[in-house]
Amino acid sequence: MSDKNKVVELEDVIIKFAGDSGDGMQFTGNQFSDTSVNAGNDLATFPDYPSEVRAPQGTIAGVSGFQIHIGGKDIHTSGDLADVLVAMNPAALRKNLKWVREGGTIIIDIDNFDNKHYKKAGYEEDPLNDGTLKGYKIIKAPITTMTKSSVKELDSKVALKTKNQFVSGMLYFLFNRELEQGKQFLRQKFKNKPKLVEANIDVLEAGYHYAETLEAFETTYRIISAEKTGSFRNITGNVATAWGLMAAAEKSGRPLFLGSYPITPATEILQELSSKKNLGVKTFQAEDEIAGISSAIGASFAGNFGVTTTSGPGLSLKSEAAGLAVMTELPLVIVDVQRGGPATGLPTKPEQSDLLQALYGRNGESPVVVMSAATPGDCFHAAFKAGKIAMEHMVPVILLTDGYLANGSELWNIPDVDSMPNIKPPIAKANDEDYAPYRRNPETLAREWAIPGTEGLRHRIGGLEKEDVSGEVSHDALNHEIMVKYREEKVQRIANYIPEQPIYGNEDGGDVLVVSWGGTYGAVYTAVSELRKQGKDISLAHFEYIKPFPKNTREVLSKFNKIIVTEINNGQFVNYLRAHFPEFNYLQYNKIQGLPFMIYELKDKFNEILEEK
Amino acid sequence: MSDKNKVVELEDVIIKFAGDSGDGMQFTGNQFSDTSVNAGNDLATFPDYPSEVRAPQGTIAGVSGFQIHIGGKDIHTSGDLADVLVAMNPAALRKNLKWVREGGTIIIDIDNFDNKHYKKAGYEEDPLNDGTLKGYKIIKAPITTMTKSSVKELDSKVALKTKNQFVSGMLYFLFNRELEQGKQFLRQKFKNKPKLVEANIDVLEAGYHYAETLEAFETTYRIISAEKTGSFRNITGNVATAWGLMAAAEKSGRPLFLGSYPITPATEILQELSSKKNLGVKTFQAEDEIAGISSAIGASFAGNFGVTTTSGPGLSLKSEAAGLAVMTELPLVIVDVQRGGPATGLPTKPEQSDLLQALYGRNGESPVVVMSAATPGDCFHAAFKAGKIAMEHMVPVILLTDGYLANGSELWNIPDVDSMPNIKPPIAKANDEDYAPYRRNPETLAREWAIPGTEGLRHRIGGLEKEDVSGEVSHDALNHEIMVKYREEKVQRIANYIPEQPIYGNEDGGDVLVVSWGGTYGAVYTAVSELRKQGKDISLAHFEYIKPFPKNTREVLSKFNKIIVTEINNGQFVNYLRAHFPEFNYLQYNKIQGLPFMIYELKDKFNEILEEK
Amino acid sequence: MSTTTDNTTQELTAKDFKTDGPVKWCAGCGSYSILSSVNATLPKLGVRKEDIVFVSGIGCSSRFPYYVKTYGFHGLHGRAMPIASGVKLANPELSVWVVTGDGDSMAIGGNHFIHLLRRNMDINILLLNNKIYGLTKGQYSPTTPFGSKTKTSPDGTIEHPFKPGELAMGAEGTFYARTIDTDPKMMKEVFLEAAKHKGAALTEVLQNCIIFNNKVHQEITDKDVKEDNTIYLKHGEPMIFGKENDKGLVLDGIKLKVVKIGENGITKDDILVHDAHEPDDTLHYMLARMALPEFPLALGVIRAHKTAVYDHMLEEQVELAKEHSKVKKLNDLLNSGEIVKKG
Amino acid sequence: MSTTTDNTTQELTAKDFKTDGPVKWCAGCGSYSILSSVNATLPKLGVRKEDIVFVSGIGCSSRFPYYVKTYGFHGLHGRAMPIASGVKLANPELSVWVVTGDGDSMAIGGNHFIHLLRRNMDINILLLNNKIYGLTKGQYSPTTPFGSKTKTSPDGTIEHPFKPGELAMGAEGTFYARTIDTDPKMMKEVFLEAAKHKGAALTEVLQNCIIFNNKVHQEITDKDVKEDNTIYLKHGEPMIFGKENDKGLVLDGIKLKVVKIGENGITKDDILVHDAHEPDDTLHYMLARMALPEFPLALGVIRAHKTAVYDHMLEEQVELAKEHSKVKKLNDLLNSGEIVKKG
Ligand SMILES: Cc1ncc(C[n+]2csc(CCOP(=O)(O)OP(=O)(O)O)c2C)c(N)n1
Ligand SMILES: Cc1ncc(C[n+]2csc(CCOP(=O)(O)OP(=O)(O)O)c2C)c(N)n1
Ligand code: SF4
Ligand code: SF4
Ligand SMILES: [Mg+2]
Ligand SMILES: [Mg+2]
Repeated sequence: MSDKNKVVELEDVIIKFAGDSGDGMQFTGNQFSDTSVNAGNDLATFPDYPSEVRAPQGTIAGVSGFQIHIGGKDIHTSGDLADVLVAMNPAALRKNLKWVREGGTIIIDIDNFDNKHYKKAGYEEDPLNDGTLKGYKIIKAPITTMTKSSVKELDSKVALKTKNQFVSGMLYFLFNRELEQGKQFLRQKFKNKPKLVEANIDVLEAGYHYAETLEAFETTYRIISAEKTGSFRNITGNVATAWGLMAAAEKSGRPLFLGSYPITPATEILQELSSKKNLGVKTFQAEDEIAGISSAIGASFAGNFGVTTTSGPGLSLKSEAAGLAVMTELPLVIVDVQRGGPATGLPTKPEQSDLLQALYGRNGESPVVVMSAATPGDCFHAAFKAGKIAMEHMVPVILLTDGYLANGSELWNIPDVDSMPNIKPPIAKANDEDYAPYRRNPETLAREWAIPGTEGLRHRIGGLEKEDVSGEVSHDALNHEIMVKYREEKVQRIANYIPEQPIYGNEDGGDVLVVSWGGTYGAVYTAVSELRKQGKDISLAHFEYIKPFPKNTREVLSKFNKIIVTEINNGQFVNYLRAHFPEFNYLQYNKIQGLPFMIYELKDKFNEILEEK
Repeated sequence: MSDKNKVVELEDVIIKFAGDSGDGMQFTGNQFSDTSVNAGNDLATFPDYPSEVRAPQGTIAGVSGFQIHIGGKDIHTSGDLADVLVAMNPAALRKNLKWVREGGTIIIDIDNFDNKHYKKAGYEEDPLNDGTLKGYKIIKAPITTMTKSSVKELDSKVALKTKNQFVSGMLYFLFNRELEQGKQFLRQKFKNKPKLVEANIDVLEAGYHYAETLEAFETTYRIISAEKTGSFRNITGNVATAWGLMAAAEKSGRPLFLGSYPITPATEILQELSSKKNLGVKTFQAEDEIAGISSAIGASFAGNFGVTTTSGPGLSLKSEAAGLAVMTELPLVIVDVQRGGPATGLPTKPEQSDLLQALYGRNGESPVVVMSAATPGDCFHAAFKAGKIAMEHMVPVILLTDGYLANGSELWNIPDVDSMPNIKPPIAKANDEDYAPYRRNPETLAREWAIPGTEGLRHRIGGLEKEDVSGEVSHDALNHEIMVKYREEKVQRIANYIPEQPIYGNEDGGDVLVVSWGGTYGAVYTAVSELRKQGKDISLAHFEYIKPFPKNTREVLSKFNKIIVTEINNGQFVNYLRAHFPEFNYLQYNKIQGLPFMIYELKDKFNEILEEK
Repeated sequence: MSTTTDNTTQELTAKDFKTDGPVKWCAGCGSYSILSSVNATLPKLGVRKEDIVFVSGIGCSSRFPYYVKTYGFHGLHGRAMPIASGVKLANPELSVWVVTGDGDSMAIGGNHFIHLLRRNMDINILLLNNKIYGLTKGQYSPTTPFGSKTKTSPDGTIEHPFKPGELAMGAEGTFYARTIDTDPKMMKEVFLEAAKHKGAALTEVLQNCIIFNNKVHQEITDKDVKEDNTIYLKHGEPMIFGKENDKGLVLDGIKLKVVKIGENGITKDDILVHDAHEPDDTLHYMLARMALPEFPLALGVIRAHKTAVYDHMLEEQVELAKEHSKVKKLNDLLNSGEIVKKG
Repeated sequence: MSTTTDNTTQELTAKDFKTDGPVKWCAGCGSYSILSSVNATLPKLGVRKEDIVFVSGIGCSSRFPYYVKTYGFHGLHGRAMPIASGVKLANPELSVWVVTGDGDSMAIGGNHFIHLLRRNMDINILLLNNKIYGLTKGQYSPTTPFGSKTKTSPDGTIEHPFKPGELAMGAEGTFYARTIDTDPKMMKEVFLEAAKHKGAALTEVLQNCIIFNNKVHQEITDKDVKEDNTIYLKHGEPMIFGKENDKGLVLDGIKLKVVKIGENGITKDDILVHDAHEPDDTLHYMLARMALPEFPLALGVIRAHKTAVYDHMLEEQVELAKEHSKVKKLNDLLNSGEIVKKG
């Protein structure tokens, strides 16, 4: 490392890598994340890629991005505006410029900044000379040329695929990272391809040395490391969900069965679990979503922990069978990784618009438990809790995550599975002479789980209304009313087994209460906590449990002058609150753009409300 | 007619026919209905049959019933408690006794009242002698024996099938009906089977003469005829729905296409329309519900009036495709004939528990129009209006009826189709150079219907988010927000095209407002109007339009001291009202028994509320 | 099917599988005799009674699980097969039976049907084919004969019906048998063969719906024509049929032909011998498609080909993975790969 | 397909069907050449350009309608066929095309696929079979070869794949052709044949997914083996193939066999002649199932059998009913039957 340079310490930094789908920006992003974790930083990341597998090169639609937020303090989101943007071509620049903070650094591959590329990107003028970039620090690096010349021996197509390592090299220098870690990452990724390792390392070094000699980089940075203690790893929401489900299986002694059909952005959960046969996980890639959930219900009937994973359109298709799980009172977890709707909608964009479908999207009176996860790492805990509730209360649980959580990652404090709570499903005992399929635990109202293969418990269940206790098919009028109420009450009683709703901020109440749920947590929490640091009277109630509500919900809401409900949809949770706690007045802040909240947007809105009298 | 008997005039009478599934009670009920219509009575009927095709003979599960309410004044329901019960066997008696009014007449086939039949029916004692029937007037007729002896020439199996005509004959006498009308009905039904006609007529006459000579029938009755003027016919809700859809097709000039999959209690709509090819109706019995709705969407795209019909579980399956209709902004009517849920639930019982699914059961922000029908005959008008809205506003409409409306019938004032309003869909003009798939009418916000085959309008639509005006696929953030709001606003603006919410009773407000929707109308209206006759301060707002609300809804609700919302579910509409008009306090009255409201239950409840201070 | 044997179960009889409650099919429904044949077959499986599971969809036929005293699941319309797949994969030791109708399996459930067959899961499917929707009272089904007038086809259907056996083979099915509700002896023989088959075993049972489609099978059930109109195929036996046992099937090029033994010099030895185990299904496909009046309807086990079974392979993959992996508990996984310890 | 002809359309060219916007498949995707072959075929249909409708589901292949300048409907995953059915039944004059993938048509859409085929609606289906889920980035599909390692089958799939042609015939399909993205000439010939077929025409196009399943078809596309590994079947022509045009197919009992002309006394006349129009599909079924290494893969129109078409029959029933009924308007219906007039 050159010591003629000044090294500045940073609390945190936001870097966005952007280029064509083929430019390897996701790879570089992941490489930088890994290295940052090893360097002891806290971090959160978010990839942002086109919905086409490979959209046309050089166009806006084809830009693939990866944002990473690294720092020493608690990092809760992948960040609002980037401090550093890497733009491999004009389209990447054009698409992302509005997401770079004033005064930020922009590294461009100058080799791609020509009229041909401008046209593809939709630039009418040369953005380098028309004032577009005023106020930014522009670093024009001949990335393509330099890459090619560092790996002359390779054919030029292959050579171009290593361009991203030139970028990595530059950033390793800029942020005073150890180059060895980058190399290690490459050796790991291309385990069986020593030639690729070599070429990539050559380019990585070339980038590093180029930056070292570059005057623009006279200042380099060191990001302070996080103060957290424990064991950590970088984890995405989908992987965390998969592992949380496995934790529930392990702690219940019930093998995990996943019946699923691929759909963006939920597919990785299926992919992750399909490689976990070593831990006894069975996955079944079904012919469609209906078969996915139906097989999970069948597996639950047979004594497995049945799970199905999907996104909005798939949840629609699962509606009828979800009702069957309600009627048969079997454990089932349905994970819905929400994306933009309606219909096929915006398949790769996050949204929180499946809430009402999760609550109400089934025929008849059909109550299920609805929960949400707050951060990528929290997906693990939420999935575990969903499994615990499903199995202990014999009930379907819908867990809502979203595309932002699913693909985003954060530094995650690895829990010790041994010290997690056990899960104790109400399994019926062999030859219990008093066994009746719809006999209920008087506290939880859960029926027992009588597993095929068990002696003396042969019985039949199904989707027709059941007689109380005996479980025989019944069309009796009063029985139906009793059973409808039991099913609802069973869900409501789960409130006795979940924590009270916490308030972050003024627990005794105050002026403004922000209410949120699900994947907006990071942004909302950060906004509220920054305003609190400024002395504002603002607090946060972030809901993990949606149905049933935590027992103290009414009390929490009653303690504040103003309630503002923030959601990435057109106001679903707020209407649900209105229906159940109509005595309060709710303000709402909604964004329906297939994008997460920016912290600054939230702060602006909250300040507005704080100032209103 | 013997004139030694006294003839008493009746305002109305409720008769229930009940017997084994094979006893022909539905047939007799229909025969009596037809005759009553011809006699100038108003009427309403309701069949009530087991969910098994033929449940075991002689058992409670196997009882098939048919209730008919005939009268001179406006008849709004098939009635609470029967004045006359025909019970062909002990099971029929046991199942229906609680639905006979005190002092009512019970006609039994004494031939079936023996220990064998008692056992099957679950009677431990002989009900004829243990006091069970105290307070009723019992007529013990040897129906089986007499029938057999009137048609000795027939083999006994065939003979037994005519038993129901013996019953008919008795009732024709009891109610001073013209026997010729009953004969005419038989000639019509067994058009090509003269032998059957003859045998049935013999038995009908035998029953009539038996009654004539019977002492128990010293008093006979004449039901006064209705004061309505116009042309009338007896119509069930499902047939009325089918015809209403045809009316919308005829008035719009767009051929009717129905894509559907059979499901109780909606199947008759498909059956009825499949026989209407003479009027250009095309029906497609699809392989499942998803294909049913998808084909209807395809047909709408191609310029037909696309419709799909189903019940709750089928609506679940149609969720995803309903969202496609929202996104593509094509006309579509989805008829949901509600039944008891959740899951397969109570397939033959009515319930109003699909409301929330209709409103919210789709992924993403996915607004549709939701309407309901009030009476069997109103199904015609509701279906017509649903078609008009769907085609003029380019929007999917969910029309909620239920099993009670669907199978029930009433005397229906035949409308003149020529004087019904025209339907004017916004069809795009050939070679319109300014045509853009998502260009909207500034008033309605409806886009135009550009029908394949039209020159100069080739375009592509689909389920991905669309760019405003151009209709190109768009992942743009702000565009998505705009389009989400457009879709919602388009539905809300329909409020400008529907009537204001009427109040039956005190239009300027008062003490109690009863709120109801859908198929409970007859019972709720009757209860309210009877109380009003007693001078009670009670009014009714029965909602036909659920989304959007009629414009004056808030005003209507604000005019009363107390609001009570009555529904055949666990409180779905009331929660929807709470979410949208949280400023009011709502009481609720719910019944979840797979049964319609009884008028007396409602009156009791309303009186209770009227008395509360 | 699962081969779990248990010595204590050897004395099971049909009674052990009879439920107490009433059976709610119409008097005269063909399903009754199917039920008794199934109940008579179950004790012969050598499986503990608590290891048997019946799964169904919705339809008259799908009420079956209520009448068999085993574990049972009355699912959703069309979804018996994926529910059964979940049951089987969760616990491959169970003997899993699906009972379904022609609408349940081939209308709404058509996709699950072809996928279960191609996956070759070790599940027995009894398809009660009455060529009509019974429970909903008489609409045409995917197997209703072309041109039939039903409640939803007042002018006659315009759909070419599926032939379940043909569809099964098109979907890579490994076992297909056809039998009929009027022949309990054959049913029992065929059900047992199906149960023994390792893999997905489809048995089509022609069933009479006395109410909505009475006599749809009469050409093959009427006493006087039955023997001439059907052929009971048995593995290893010549394809001979007829009242006089004098008719047989031979190949004429790649078409089947009915011949009379003793005429035109034809002897018994010229008649085709049935090989249900042949992997190539061409002949099975032809046999399954034979139709009156030219041909007799084929009954019995038409195809029974052994090949890799989904649930066996899954178990093997799981076992292998467990054996070879160092990750034995979730804690191992959580702490493998890129980890940083701090503090 | 619809036969609407319109004299003004005779000069249409492929350009008339090219859309302006960018085509968003990966560079090197096999779909590009399929698109140009389709665009080159459309002008030959003799159909007005506004009378053509392309319908698709979801998948890379299903983006097709955006790139053909006709009326188009990009539907839901798996639902192209019922949407297209609605379009066709609403207006049988339209020429309706479905473009679908192996997942779209045979995973989630499997049921609609078999039903459309059996109903024999006059719709053209182009099934782009890349044997993988492309759009969702590389999970196995129902046609993925047994044992393949994909993102969701890290230990190899344990599913027996469907063969689209075999499944189509099991479902009573009347037209089946197979072709390949590397052969534009053959594609154009086959697409035109499919378009001309009255009834449901299934054309399987083997398509290369360069990103997630590259070279899955290489055994039949590689220049040096292509001619020995495929046979292009043409109606009325002998089944001859091979680099030297010296191999042929003959029947050996009811099995197919590859022979060499000139060897063992085999002459050209011994070779089977392809009859795509034969109603009995046994031989078509065998041809569709031929697989390497024993047999060449059959390409071209394998089956094209004319029989009753659903949409034609429906139109006929409607016309007949209109003609014979006295009820001409809804008012007539409302006032027929049991009516009472009062007042
Ligand atoms: C989702 C759904 N759609 C439709 C129905 C209505 N339904 C019940 S059974 C049935 C058809 C039954 O036919 P089949 O499977 O042949 O059985 P069968 O009664 O003839 O034995 C239908 C359409 C339903 N219960 N659920
Ligand atoms: C209801 C629903 N389920 C799942 C998906 C996700 N999905 C989109 S395309 C696809 C598979 C595509 O495979 P294929 O049809 O073979 O098309 P290809 O991309 O290979 O051309 C899947 C699973 C979806 N969009 N909608
Ligand atoms: S309707 Fe038909 S299939 Fe159903 S129980 Fe009755 S006879 Fe059997
Ligand atoms: S992913 Fe495969 S199928 Fe999809 S566009 Fe790319 S190459 Fe074509
Ligand atoms: Mg059937
Ligand atoms: Mg594919």
